[in-house]
Amino acid sequence: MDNLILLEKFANPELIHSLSLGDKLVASLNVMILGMGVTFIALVILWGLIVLMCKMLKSQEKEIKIQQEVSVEDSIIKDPTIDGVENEEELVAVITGAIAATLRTSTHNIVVKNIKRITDPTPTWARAGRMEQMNSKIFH
Amino acid sequence: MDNLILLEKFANPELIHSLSLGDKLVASLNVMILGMGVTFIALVILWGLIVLMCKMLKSQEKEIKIQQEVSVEDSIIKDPTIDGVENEEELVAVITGAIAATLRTSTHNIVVKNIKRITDPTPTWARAGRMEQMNSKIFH
Amino acid sequence: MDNLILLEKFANPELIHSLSLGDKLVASLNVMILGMGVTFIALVILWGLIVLMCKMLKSQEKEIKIQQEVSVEDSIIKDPTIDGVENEEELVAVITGAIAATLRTSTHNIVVKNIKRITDPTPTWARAGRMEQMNSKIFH
Amino acid sequence: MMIHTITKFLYDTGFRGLFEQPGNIIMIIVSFVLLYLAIKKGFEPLLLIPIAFGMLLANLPFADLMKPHGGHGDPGGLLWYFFQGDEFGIFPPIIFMGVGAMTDFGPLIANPKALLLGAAAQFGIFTTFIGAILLGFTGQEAGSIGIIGGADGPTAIFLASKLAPNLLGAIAVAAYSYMALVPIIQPPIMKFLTTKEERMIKMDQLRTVSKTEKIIFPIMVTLVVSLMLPPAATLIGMLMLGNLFRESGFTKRLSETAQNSLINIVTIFLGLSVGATASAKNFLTEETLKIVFLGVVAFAVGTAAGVILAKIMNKLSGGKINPLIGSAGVSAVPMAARVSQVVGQKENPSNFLLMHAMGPNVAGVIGSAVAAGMMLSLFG
Amino acid sequence: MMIHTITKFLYDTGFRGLFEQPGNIIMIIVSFVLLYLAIKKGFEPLLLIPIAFGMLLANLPFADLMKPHGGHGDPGGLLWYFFQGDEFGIFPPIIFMGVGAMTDFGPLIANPKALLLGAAAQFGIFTTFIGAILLGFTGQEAGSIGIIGGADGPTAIFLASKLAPNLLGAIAVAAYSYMALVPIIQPPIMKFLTTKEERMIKMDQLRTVSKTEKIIFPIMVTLVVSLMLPPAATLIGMLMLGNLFRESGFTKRLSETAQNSLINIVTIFLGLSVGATASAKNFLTEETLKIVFLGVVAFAVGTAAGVILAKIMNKLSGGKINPLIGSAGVSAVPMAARVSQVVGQKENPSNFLLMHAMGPNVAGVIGSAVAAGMMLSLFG
Amino acid sequence: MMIHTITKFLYDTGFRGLFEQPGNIIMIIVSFVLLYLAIKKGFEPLLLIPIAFGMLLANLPFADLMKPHGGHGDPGGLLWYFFQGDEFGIFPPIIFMGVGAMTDFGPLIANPKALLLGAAAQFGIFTTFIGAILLGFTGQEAGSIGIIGGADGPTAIFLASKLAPNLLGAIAVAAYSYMALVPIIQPPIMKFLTTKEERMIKMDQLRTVSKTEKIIFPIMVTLVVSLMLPPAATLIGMLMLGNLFRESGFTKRLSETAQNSLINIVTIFLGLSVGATASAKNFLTEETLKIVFLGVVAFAVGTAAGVILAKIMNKLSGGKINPLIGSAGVSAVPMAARVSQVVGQKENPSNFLLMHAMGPNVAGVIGSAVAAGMMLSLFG
Ligand code: NA
Ligand code: NA
Ligand code: NA
Repeated sequence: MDNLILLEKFANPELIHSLSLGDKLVASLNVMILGMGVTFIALVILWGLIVLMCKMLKSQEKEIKIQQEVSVEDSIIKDPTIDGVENEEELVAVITGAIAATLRTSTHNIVVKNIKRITDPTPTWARAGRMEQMNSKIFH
Repeated sequence: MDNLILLEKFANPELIHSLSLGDKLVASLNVMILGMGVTFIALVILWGLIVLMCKMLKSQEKEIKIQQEVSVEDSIIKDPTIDGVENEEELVAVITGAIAATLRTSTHNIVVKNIKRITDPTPTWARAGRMEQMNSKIFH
Repeated sequence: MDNLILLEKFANPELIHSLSLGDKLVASLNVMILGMGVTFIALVILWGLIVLMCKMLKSQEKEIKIQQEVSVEDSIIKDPTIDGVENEEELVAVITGAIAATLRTSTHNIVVKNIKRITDPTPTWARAGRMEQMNSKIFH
Repeated sequence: MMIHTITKFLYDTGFRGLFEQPGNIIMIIVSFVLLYLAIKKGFEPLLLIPIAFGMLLANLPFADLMKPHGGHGDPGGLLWYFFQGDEFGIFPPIIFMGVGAMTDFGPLIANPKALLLGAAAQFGIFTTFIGAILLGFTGQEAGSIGIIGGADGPTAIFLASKLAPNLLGAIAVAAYSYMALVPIIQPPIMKFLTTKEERMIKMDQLRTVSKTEKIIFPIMVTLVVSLMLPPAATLIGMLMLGNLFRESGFTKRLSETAQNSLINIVTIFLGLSVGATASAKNFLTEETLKIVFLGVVAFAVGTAAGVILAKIMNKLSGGKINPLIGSAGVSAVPMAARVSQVVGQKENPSNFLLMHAMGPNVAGVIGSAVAAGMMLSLFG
Repeated sequence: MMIHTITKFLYDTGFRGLFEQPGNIIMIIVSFVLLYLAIKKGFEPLLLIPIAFGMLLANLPFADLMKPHGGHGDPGGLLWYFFQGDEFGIFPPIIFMGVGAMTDFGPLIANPKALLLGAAAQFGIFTTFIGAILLGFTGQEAGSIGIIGGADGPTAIFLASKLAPNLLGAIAVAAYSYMALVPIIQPPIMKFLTTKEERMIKMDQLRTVSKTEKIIFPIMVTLVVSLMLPPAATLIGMLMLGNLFRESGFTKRLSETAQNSLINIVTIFLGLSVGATASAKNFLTEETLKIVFLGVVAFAVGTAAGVILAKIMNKLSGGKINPLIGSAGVSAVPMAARVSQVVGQKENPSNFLLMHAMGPNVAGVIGSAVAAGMMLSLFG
Repeated sequence: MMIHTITKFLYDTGFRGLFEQPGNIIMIIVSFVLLYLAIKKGFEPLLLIPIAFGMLLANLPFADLMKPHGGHGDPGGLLWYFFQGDEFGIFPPIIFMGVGAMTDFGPLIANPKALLLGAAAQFGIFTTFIGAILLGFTGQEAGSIGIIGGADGPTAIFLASKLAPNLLGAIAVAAYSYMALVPIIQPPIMKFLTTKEERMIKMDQLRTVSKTEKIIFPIMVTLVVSLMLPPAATLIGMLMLGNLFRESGFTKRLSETAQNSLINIVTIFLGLSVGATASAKNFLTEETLKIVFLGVVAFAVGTAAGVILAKIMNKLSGGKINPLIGSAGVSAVPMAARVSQVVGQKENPSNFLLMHAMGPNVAGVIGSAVAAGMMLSLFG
């Protein structure tokens, strides 16, 4: 029997019981070879692409790094929320350190996850509003 | 063509292509005038109502304030969960201050959001149960 | 009228209005007796089962306790996440104590709910990865 | 010409709708009153704010937020989609799961006699049922109205959506309003039925309950109640599943989701859509007035029945049970239990009844789910 | 023989699909460009990442993620199910509820004149509408395209799903892209239309707004806007419900869920499914180019109209209003307000316009919901 | 007369149902055993508690929790509504999105050779497939049973709902039970196939992976796998979308919702409804016993295949790869990787294989999604 016709019968729950045990075994082996083949090919292609990606990024790395830093700085100026994220992590680091010191344990073991800036629940402009009031005290 | 009939044709995706460019322009301008008109009228009405609300509240303000305070006190007695909210905020304020002092930064920048009373996850009575045990130590 | 037929008519929103007030009252009383009866029987059975459960557990208690401790220890060895939960609670207890001391309030009133181990957001292996780096410094 | 367009526009505004259907004006005012009660008086605001807002939105003329889905290309109103979760009986059991995850059945396991009080307080449900029949309601409607006395919002909504959808709005509003009024309705009844000596009784400290008992309990209740009364399986099963998430020790993340984001999401959708069923046609009727009247009867009778059984149990136990804990059997967790505490403490400031009242209180939740199952079994 | 099977397998891969429908390749590249803009340039990533990923998934040949539900036993594609939330108009109002829970209307209540600026900025919507008509779009399509100028993603998606589902993908992409470009589009227009003296105007401190005002405001807005324009009730109602959750003081848990887990869940489903409507057939058309062009016009005209009205108001008020706050009326909360702040501070480093610009900014949200209601009323 | 009513009531209780369908009693006992395993033994409790509880609820006689929706006025059972999310293939991809948001593919990107091991371990799937065919299952059923060896609950449920809904309950129970048994099933096989020297091999520190690589990776995998195997697009796409939310740096709130409230909600609904498919008729069959047997074969063969390929790779690389990491390719993240760590550390206490095993471990997730796509392509 032709392989395709066999697989077609095999894939039909009504017809599969008409196949002999030998036919079923042949079809099953087909499925296994095809299945393992496709799985290996797919993952090998991914392997190749990861290696390629790694090499391409490495060659451009220094250049990109500089660009990134510049663009991050730009966006910090444009969008305070980005630096918010950065600063929040710094803040957490500081607080983690403080509590860890109290407890005399390593900072690797605790994270003060939820000490947040006021900006987080309220929109950014709320913080800015408060900054305004604070700054106006300084300037006037 | 009568405006209403024109707008009706204009609003029908099957018929709109039968209109001349002039008719389309007239209809569009109609839409714009109507649209901007309604938008302005709606928001002007809101403006008026806000002003009205502000004035009415101001005239009643002192009276209401006193009433509010009384009713809040009542409900505190009746319902401990309400004061729970109040106290939680106070507690957060205290803790914020403490951590801020450690870090020598302004309390405006950090919020200890998640230091919670035990009451929060468990129903209120759980807290009361614990209070019972504590108090019974005092009374007996 | 037979009770079952009466209740059947009573339960039919089309036919109920054909019943006399007396019939309705009889049917209602039936519903009440049946309803309160079933409610009491159900809750009395639960009462009995709770008492039974309590007695059975008490008789096996010591035996089970020993078994439990052993099996917990086993699973600690097999699955670090379980001890993670235990330790996290310990850690929280320690931190609660520390903050409470600062604030001079009872530890019954505050819970530092969200001081978490690094393990919590990232899968366990991430922590292990970090441990690996730390330990490798020790061993090499 | 432009004038025609403007006239047509004015014709399409909701103001004309208000003139043509003045009932909507009254419904909007009712929604404002409910918002006032919820926000200023603290009446069960978590439910009454969404219910009142749904009522407001559904009664805005021509806004069509309850328009049924008309098939592909003809979508329904937003609140109609939310309402499907009520109509299909999906939302109330999910809320029950969250309630289960928030509930500690420990005080009930420590003192299982409290189950009797949780049963007795359901007497209000069936008394009210008779009252509703006598006032001309059908069996289906009377059953749904009676459940108001069960003092469990989700149970009342679950039953009303199945048996009397036309009364859903009025029943939900009555159920949550009276739950908010528990501290006002109950104390006079409790004082009237008890002596000063009874109110001063101090009860023994409850035993501690082991983790194993707390884990077996929800499974046992699900099995027993569902076998006795299959229609109660959905509500009881989900309540106990939530509790199992809470007690198992391994499913903290499911328990937290059940009692936070999931119950909140469902509360918003349920509240809005239940409120939206209160159209002028459904709500501004004599029936609503009757429901309001019957609801307070239900609460009062339930309270009294609980206190009276507690008095009897006190006699039989030789003075060890404070009858004030009987009123907590109506459920309304944890308010009714707090009322027992407050009334008891007034007589004797060193008396702490709260934990003892929590037993009947959570038993009342099981009791009213059983009663609801009974109504479904008879009238479903 | 095995070779036949392999040939058949290769025949079924998506690679053949890409050869047969090269439009899909272009769409996949478009999705990559959007991902790049979202991740590298920070263009509204919360929405554009799901939109772009939905676009990617829906354009993978033979993956059939937008296959309609074919009844029992023939399930549809995942993104098709998510899309029902857009088609039925369920998701955008839920997002609006979350936005309402995040928004403080205080600055608007303190300075209600700002409502005029929020109205003026909607001029961009109607100008663009005329432009779209002249470019050959139908009224339904032109209305949906115009709303891009309202600078509210959910409003644009809500309207496009109802009036012009075929343009949904392009409109959503344009709306969110231009919102991300607000800091680039607006400043030159603002500088061109104002003098240095105007930009240096310092505004008076805003009065504090009481809790009562903040509670009454959302109820009032819902009532007034919905009565004037019933089709706006769904969006405005849900926006204001979210705000009431925020301000009531009793519904913190509902407010937090509305602005966290619920809005996040809906954002994922909405973004994915809106992106998935951008098939090659719908997206790679002349219409999309026209929409991209009209979108920038809409933003520019809206900005200009806001600034010009603010200039007039400044004149009338005797120099007390900085015209830079007018541009914030397009909404794009809170970016447009921040742009006012930044441009103002460049002239005068001690000038803090942000809170003043928040008034027109949140008024712009109401304004564009009203304009959307108008479009629905005329073309729905 | 009252006696008739009581008789009728007793006739309606579930007890009669248990007598008439004693299979339900066995199913209830099975659910208790699963609850015991989940709670006392810690067998994947997050999934097995909902599954077992769903099984309990669905087998309560006359409770009808799986009754299909009968149209307006005839609502279905609660669990039937939840089941629609499985039947339409909505829930498993959402869980995959959450898994993606929790997964760090860094160790795989640092050592992409691990992909081979993730592929090899899928050998168990196809061996089991042949076994199932020989035991008389259809191709659809055999494919679904095989996927148990993929050690990914959501993948197994996704495939079984599409190809063999009648076996869904048994497959889900087997998949999660064996995942819980990984620490017991794998070590003897690993020790049998490796020498002491091999087990003691220390591997080089992995390089650090840049943020850019982590962002490109999910997009690349989605594109490549979906083009090769379109039916895998839904699972792989959602897995990688979740991962992109995690890595993009801008979508922290979407990532957190995907891995917390959203995945928890879906886990509850999915678990309950999958368990509810295990009716006595579906579950108490010879097929279930065969599935239980085939499942353990699948795990064992997959483990062995991974270890053997790792041994070969070790030979080819000149002794740099510890073969113990091969077993992690079956996925069961992160348990299988931890098993590699534990077995390795027993030979050499200073050996830390965990990070090295995470590569094959997450590769195994991709591998079994590919295998599932293959089954859908052949039998869908
Ligand atoms: Na009750
Ligand atoms: Na706007
Ligand atoms: Na796998």
